Amino acid sequence: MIPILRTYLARLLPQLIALSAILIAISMTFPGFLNLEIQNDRLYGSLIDILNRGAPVVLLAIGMTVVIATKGIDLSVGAVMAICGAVAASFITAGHSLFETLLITIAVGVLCGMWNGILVAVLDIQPIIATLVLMVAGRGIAQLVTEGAILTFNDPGLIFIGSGSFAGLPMPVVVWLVFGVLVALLVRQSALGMLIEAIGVNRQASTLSGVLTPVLLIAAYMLSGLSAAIAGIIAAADIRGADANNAGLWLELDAILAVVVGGTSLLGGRFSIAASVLGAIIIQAINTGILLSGFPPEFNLIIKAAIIVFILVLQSPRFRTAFAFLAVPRRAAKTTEQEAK
Amino acid sequence: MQASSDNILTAVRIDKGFPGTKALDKVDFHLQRGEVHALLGENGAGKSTLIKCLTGAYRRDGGSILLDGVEVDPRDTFDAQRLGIGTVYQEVNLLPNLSVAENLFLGRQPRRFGMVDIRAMNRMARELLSEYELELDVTRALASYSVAIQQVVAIARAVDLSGKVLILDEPTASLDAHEVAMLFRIVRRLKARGLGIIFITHFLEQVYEISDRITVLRNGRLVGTRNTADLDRRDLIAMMIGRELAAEIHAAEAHAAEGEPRYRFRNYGRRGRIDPFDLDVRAGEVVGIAGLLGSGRTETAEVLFGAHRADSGTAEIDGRRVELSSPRAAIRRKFGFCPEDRKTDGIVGDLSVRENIVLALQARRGWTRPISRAEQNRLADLYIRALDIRTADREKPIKLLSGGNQQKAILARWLATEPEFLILDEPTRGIDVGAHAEIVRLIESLREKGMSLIVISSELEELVAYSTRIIVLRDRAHVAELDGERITAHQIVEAIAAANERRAS
Amino acid sequence: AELVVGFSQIGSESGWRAAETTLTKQQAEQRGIDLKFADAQQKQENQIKAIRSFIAQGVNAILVAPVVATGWDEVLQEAKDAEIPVILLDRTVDASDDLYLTAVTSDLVHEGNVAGKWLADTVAGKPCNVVELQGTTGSSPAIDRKKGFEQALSGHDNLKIIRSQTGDFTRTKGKEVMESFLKAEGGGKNICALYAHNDDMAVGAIQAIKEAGLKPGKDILVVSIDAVPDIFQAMAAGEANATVELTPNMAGPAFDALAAYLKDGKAPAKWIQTESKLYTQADDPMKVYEEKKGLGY
Amino acid sequence: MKQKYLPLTATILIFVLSYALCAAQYPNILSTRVIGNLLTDNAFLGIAAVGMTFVILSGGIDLSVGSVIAFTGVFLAVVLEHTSMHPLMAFALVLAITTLFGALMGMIIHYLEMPAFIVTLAGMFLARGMAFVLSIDSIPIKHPFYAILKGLYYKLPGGGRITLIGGLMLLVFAVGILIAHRTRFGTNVYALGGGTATAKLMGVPVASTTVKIYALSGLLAGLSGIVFSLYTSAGYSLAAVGVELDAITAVVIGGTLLTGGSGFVAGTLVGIFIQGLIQTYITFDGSLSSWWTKILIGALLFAFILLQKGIIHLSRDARQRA
Ligand SMILES: Nc1ncnc2c1ncn2[C@@H]1O[C@H](COP(=O)(O)OP(=O)(O)OP(=O)(O)O)[C@@H](O)[C@H]1O
Ligand SMILES: Nc1ncnc2c1ncn2[C@@H]1O[C@H](COP(=O)(O)OP(=O)(O)OP(=O)(O)O)[C@@H](O)[C@H]1O
Ligand SMILES: [Mg+2]
Ligand SMILES: [Mg+2]
Repeated sequence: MIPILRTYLARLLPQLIALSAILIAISMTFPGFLNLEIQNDRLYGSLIDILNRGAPVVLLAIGMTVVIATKGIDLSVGAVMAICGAVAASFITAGHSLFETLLITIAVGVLCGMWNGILVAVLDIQPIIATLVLMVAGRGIAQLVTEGAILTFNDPGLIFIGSGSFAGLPMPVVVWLVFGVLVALLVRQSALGMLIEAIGVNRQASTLSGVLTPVLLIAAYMLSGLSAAIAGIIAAADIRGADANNAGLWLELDAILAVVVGGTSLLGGRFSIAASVLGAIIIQAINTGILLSGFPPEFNLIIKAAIIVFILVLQSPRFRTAFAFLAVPRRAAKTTEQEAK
Repeated sequence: MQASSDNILTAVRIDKGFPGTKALDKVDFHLQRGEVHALLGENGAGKSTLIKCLTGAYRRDGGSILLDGVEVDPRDTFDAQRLGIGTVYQEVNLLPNLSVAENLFLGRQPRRFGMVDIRAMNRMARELLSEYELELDVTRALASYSVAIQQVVAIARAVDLSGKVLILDEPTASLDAHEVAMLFRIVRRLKARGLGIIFITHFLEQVYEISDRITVLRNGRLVGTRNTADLDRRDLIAMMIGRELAAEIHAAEAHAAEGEPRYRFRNYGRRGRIDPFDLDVRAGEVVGIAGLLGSGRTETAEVLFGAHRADSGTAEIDGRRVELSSPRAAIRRKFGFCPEDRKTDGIVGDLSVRENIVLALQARRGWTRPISRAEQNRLADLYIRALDIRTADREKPIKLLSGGNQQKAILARWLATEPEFLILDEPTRGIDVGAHAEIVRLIESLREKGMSLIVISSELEELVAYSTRIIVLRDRAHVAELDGERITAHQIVEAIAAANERRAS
Repeated sequence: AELVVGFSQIGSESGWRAAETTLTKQQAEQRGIDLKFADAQQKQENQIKAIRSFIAQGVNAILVAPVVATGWDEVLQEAKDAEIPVILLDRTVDASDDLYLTAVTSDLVHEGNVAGKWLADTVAGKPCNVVELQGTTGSSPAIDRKKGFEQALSGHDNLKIIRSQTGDFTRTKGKEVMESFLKAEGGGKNICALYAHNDDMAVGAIQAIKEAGLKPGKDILVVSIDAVPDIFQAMAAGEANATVELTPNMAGPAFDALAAYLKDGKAPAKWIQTESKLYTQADDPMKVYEEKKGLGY
Repeated sequence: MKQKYLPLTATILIFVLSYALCAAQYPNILSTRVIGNLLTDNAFLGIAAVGMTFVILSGGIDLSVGSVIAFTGVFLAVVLEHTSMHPLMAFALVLAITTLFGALMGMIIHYLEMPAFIVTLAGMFLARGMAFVLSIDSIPIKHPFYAILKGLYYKLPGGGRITLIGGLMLLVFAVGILIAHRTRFGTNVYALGGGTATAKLMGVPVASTTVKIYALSGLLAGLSGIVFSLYTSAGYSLAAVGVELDAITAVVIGGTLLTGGSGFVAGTLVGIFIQGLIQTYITFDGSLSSWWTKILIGALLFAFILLQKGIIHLSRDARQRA
C-alpha cells in the first residue's frame, strides 16, 4: 500500500507544489486568507470558497480528463451545463419532484454526451469539431428552454444542492468530492482506466487487441455529459435560477486548462483524475486570489495568464529535464531499492 | 585498432544513457571508404542508438566523431545530411501524408524563381525511382503505398543524400529477395564510388553476401570488429549473443497434421482486398502464407481476424458457423493476431510493457473484471522471461524498447490470451538471430500443444522450417497450396514464378 | 405595402435583453410591421454583416442595438446612401448624427448618477464604504454606469468605493465576487452598501450576503440598475433597496418616430431619451413585479 | 481526380449547391452587393484563417488570434490618438509586435515542449489582457489616412463593392496558397503535420519551422487586426471574441484535418464563404429568434460536416468498385 501511495504522491507533487505556492502567495498579500471558522454549522472562509466556487470546473474537469485521455476533447460542456440547468429549472418549476427533476436532468446531460460520443466514435468526426456543434447549438437549446430569461425557482431541495451544507462542507464540495472519488474508483478499480489510456495512445492497435473502442469512446463522452449535468445543476442551484445565457460560458476552456495543469497530456493516454481536480482547484485559487487582491479588473486576464504560463513552464518536460540533476540522486536511490527487492 | 587514414567516419568512445539504461558505453567505430560495414548485435544491443548518435538524432553523452579526419558534431539530422550522411532509420521514417516526390526531396526541392518547381521535382523523383525499378505515381501520398515500397523510397532518399556515408538500419526487414538483390546492386555501386556504408540487419546471409567488415555490439558495449571473410557464422553468433547458439533454424521435418480441420473457411473474401478463398486449418497445424510484397498476405490475415469484415463466404469452427465480424468476435473464438506493422497496429507506445502484454487478455475479459495487479505482474514477468524481452523493468513505456523487443512484447500479448488460432504476420521481422531461433521454436511448441497457426513470412527458409502446409498468394488471390514433400523454398519460388508468368502472358 | 424593418440585436446575454427583443417583436406586430430579426451573438462584425444584408434586401428601415459605440460610420453611410433610415436602440454610437434618424436610449451615465444620488441621500452624511460590482470589463454600460455613480459620489467624502471588481453582468459572478468582497472586508462588517451595474449581479450578491449571515438591504444597502422583475421580489422581501429602471421598450418610441418620419418626412429629435426611473421599497415592488414578469425578462 | 483533392472538391460542391439553394429562395442573394459583402465582411476572419490553416496543417492550434485582433485594434487606436505617428508606421510597428508574440508562443511550444492548445490559450488571455490595460474604452480612429484607405474600392455593377480589405483578403489567400504549396517552408509545415518526430529525423528544421508558423499566424492575426480596425475605424478590447473558433471552423469545413498534415489553404476560403453564407441566409430569413439562430448554425455546421464525409465516402467507394 505504501509504495502505491508514494507513486500517487509523486504524480501529484507538481500540482501540490503549485497550489501551495499560490495559496502562500495569496495569504501574503491578504493575511486573513487562511482563516477558517464555523458559522451556522458550516465551515466558512476563503479556502472553503475556493473549493466551493471551483465546483463546476472541478466537475467538468473530471469528465474532461477521461475524454482527453481518449485523445478527444469536449468543447460542449459549457453549453451542456446551460442545457441541464435550464432543464432542471423548468422541471422543478413545472411541479415535478426533486428526484424526478434530477433524474431527467442527468439523463439529458448523458444524452448530450452520447450524441458527442456517437459523432466521434461512429461518424468518425474530429472531436473538436464534433463537440463544437453542440457547443454552438447547445446554448441555443438552453435558451429555447428558458426563452432567454433567467428561470428562477424556489424549491428548497434543489437550492440545498447549491448552497446547503453537509458535515460542515458546502454541498457543491460534497458533490464533487463524492463524484470524483466514485469516478476515480470506477476507472481505477476496474480495467476502464487502462483500456481508455490504450485507446488514447493507439486507437487502432487497441481495436485490434479486442478493446471495444467505439463503446468506450461513447462512454467517455457520456461521462463528460454527466459531469456537465451535475455542474449545471450546481450552477443553477447556486443562484436559484437557470441562466441559459451565461451558465458555463467559456468554462470548457477552464476545464481543459485544469486537466492540462493537472499534467494530463492533450495527446491522450495517461491520466489522473485527482491531478485534474487539483488543477481545477489551482485555477479557482488563482481566480479567487485575483478577486481578493483588489487589483482593478482590467488586470485579471494578465495576472491569470502569467501565473498559468509560470505553472506550465515549471511542469514542462524540458524544464524538468533541465533540472533533472536535482532528481538524479533520488532516482538512483530508487533503482537500488528496487534491485534490493 | 589503428585509425587508418582510409577511415571516412570515426567514432571514439561514444556514450549514451537513458534513464535506467546505459545504451552505449564507450563504443568505438571505424568506417572505411569504400566498405560495407555490418553493425550487428542482439535486439537492444544499441545499434540504432549508435546510429542516432552519429547522425545527431540523439545528443550523445560523450565521445567524438570524425568525418574525413575532421571533428564534426551534427546537432540534428539536417546537419548530418549536409555533411553527406544519408540515413534510413529503423522504422520507416518518411511522412505518409506527403507525396512520394516530396518525401524524396524534402528540404532540397528544386526551385525556380524562389518557388518550388513541382514539375521538375516530380520528374527527378521518377528518374530516381526508376533506378529501383519502381514506376510510381510520385504525386500520390506515400501512405497509399505498401510498407515495402515506402521502404524503397526511404532507401532511395537516403542514397541520394549520402555524399560520403550511407547508413541503413534494417532496411531489408520488409523487403523480399528481389528487392534485396536490387538494393545490394545499388550498395555495391555506391561502394565502388568510395562511399562508406553502414548496414544493420539480423539476416546473417545478407551480412555475408554484402559486408566487408563486421562490428558487433552487445549490451551497449563494443565486442569487436572483424573482417567478414575471417569470421565464420558460429563465431559471429557467439560474439553477438555471448554464447553458442544451440542450433540455428533446423531443417524441415515433415509434420503433416492429422484429423478433421477445426477451422473451415469457404469462399471467404472481401471485395477490393482479397479474392474469395477456401482455407482449412487443423489443430496442431502451421499454415504458412507466402507471396510477394502486396500479394495480399496481410489482407488474408486481416479478413480472417475480422479486422476487415469478410463480405463473402462462411467461417466454421468445429463444424459450427461463426461470424468473425470484428477483432472482438474473433478474439472471443480464441483467435489471436500479431500484426505486421507494429508501430501503428501493434504497440500502445505510452503504456508500459506490462500493460501492453495484458491488453488483449484484459479486453477479452471485459472492463468489469480487471486483472489484478499481482496477476498482471506475474504475466508480464513470465513472458518477459520466456521471450527474453530486454527491458529495464516491466513498467518501462514500450515505445522506449528496441524494435525487436517491441515485437516480442506484442507476441507475448497474444500468448497471454492462450489462443487456439494464432495469426502471425511477419513475426520475426527485426528480431535478432537468437530470438529468431527462439520464436521458431516457440511456433513449433505451440503447434505441438495443438494450437492452429497461420504464419506469414517473407523468409522462405523459415516458412519451410515450421509450416505443415503453405499457401501461395499472388495478386490478392490464393493460387497454390504446397504440402508434405513439396514444402521447399524452391517449390515456393516456382509457384510464385509460375503465377507471375501467367500474369505476364 | 407592408413595412419591412430589419432589427439587428446584440444577442441574448441577459434577461433584460430577451425582454427587449420580445417587446420589439410585440410592438412590431401591433403596428403590422414585418420585423426581420438578426441576432449578432455579441459580435459587432455580425451586426455590420446584418445591416449590410438588410440593405441588400432593401428593407424600409433598420433598428440597431449597437454592441459598442465605435465603428459604425461606414455601414451607416451605406444605409444612408441606400436611403434607409436607421434608428439606434438603447445605446448610442460615436458617429456623426446625420447618419441615423434618431437614437432611442437611456443615458447610461445618468443611470449611474441616479443610483449614486439615491445612495448619497439615503446614508445622509454618515460614513459609508461602498463595494461595486462592475459589468463586463470594457462594455459601455460598465464604463458609463461607473462614471455616473462616481460623479454622484464626488463631493460626498463620507462615501468611499473600497472595492470594485467585474461580475460580468451575471448572477454567478456577482455572487462569487461578492463572496470575496465579504471575506476581504472583515466578513462584510466594513461594507455599508453595494452598487451593482445590473440587477442580476445584485441578486447573486444578495444571496452571498445572506449566506455570510448578514442581512442584505439592512446591514448592506443594495442599489442596482435595470429593474428586472426579480429585483422587485428582493425589494419586496426587504433585501434590495433601490433600482434604476432601464426600460426594455425602446422599440415603441422608435416605431412611432419612424411612422411619423415616413408619413410626412418629419425628422424626430436626434435623441429620444427614455426615463431612468428610480424604484425603491416604497414603490410597491410586488405590484411592479406582477406587471413586469410577463414581458419575457 | 486525385484522392487528395477530394475534401476540397466536396467543400466547393457543397458551397455551390447551397448557394444555389439560397438563391432560389432569396434571389437577392445573387446580387453583387451580397457577394461584395461576403468578401468585405469576412476579410478579417479570412486573413486570420489563413494563418490558422498553417498552424492546423502543422498539427497545432492557435487560440490567441481573436485576442490579438482586439489588441491590434486597441493598440492602433491608442497610438493614433495619442501620438502623431503615421498609420503606416503604426501598422508596421503592430505587425512587428504580433509577429514577435506569435514567434514567442512558437518558441515556448517547441523548446518547452508544451501543447499548443494551452500555450495559445494563455496567449489569448495575455493579448486580451494587454488590450484591457491599454484601454477599456472603445476608441474611434479618426485619422484621415483611414478615410483614404476606406475610399479605395472597386464598384461592381449592381451596387456591390470590392473593398480594399476584401481584395487584401484574396491577396493573402493567394500568397498563402503559394507559400503552402510552392515553398520549402510550406512542405515543412505539412511535414510537421505528418509527424514531428519523423520530420525531425528527415532533417526538417522543426524548431525554426514551428516558430515561423506561429510567427506567421501572429503576423496574419495582426494584419487581420489592422483590417478589423479599418472595418470598424475603432479599437475595442472586447472586439473579435471567439474569432479563433470561427477561423478553426472555417479551416475544418474547408477540408483540413485538425490532426494536421492534410488540407488546403484554398479550402479555408470556401469554408469562410460557407460560414458567411449561413450568416447571410439567417439574416435574409429574419424570423429566427436568438436561440434558433444558434441552433440552426450548429445544425448547419453539422450538416456540412456530414455532407462532406458522405461525398468523400461515396466517391471512395465508387473508385474501389471501378
Ligand atoms: N528513447 C529511449 N529512451 C529510453 N531507452 C531507450 C530509448 N531508445 C532506446 N532505448 C534503450 O536503449 C537500448 C538500445 O536500443 P536500440 O534501439 O539501440 O537497440 P537495437 O540494437 O537497435 O535493437 P533492435 O535490433 O531491436 O533494433 C534498449 O535497451 C532500449 O530499450
Ligand atoms: N500496387 C499497389 N497500389 C496501391 N496500394 C497497394 C499496392 N500494393 C499493395 N498496396 C497496399 O499496400 C498494403 C500492403 O500490401 P499487402 O498487405 O497486400 O502486402 P502483403 O502481401 O501483406 O505483403 P507484406 O506483408 O510483405 O507487406 C495494403 O494495404 C495494400 O492495399
Ligand atoms: Mg534498432
Ligand atoms: Mg503484409
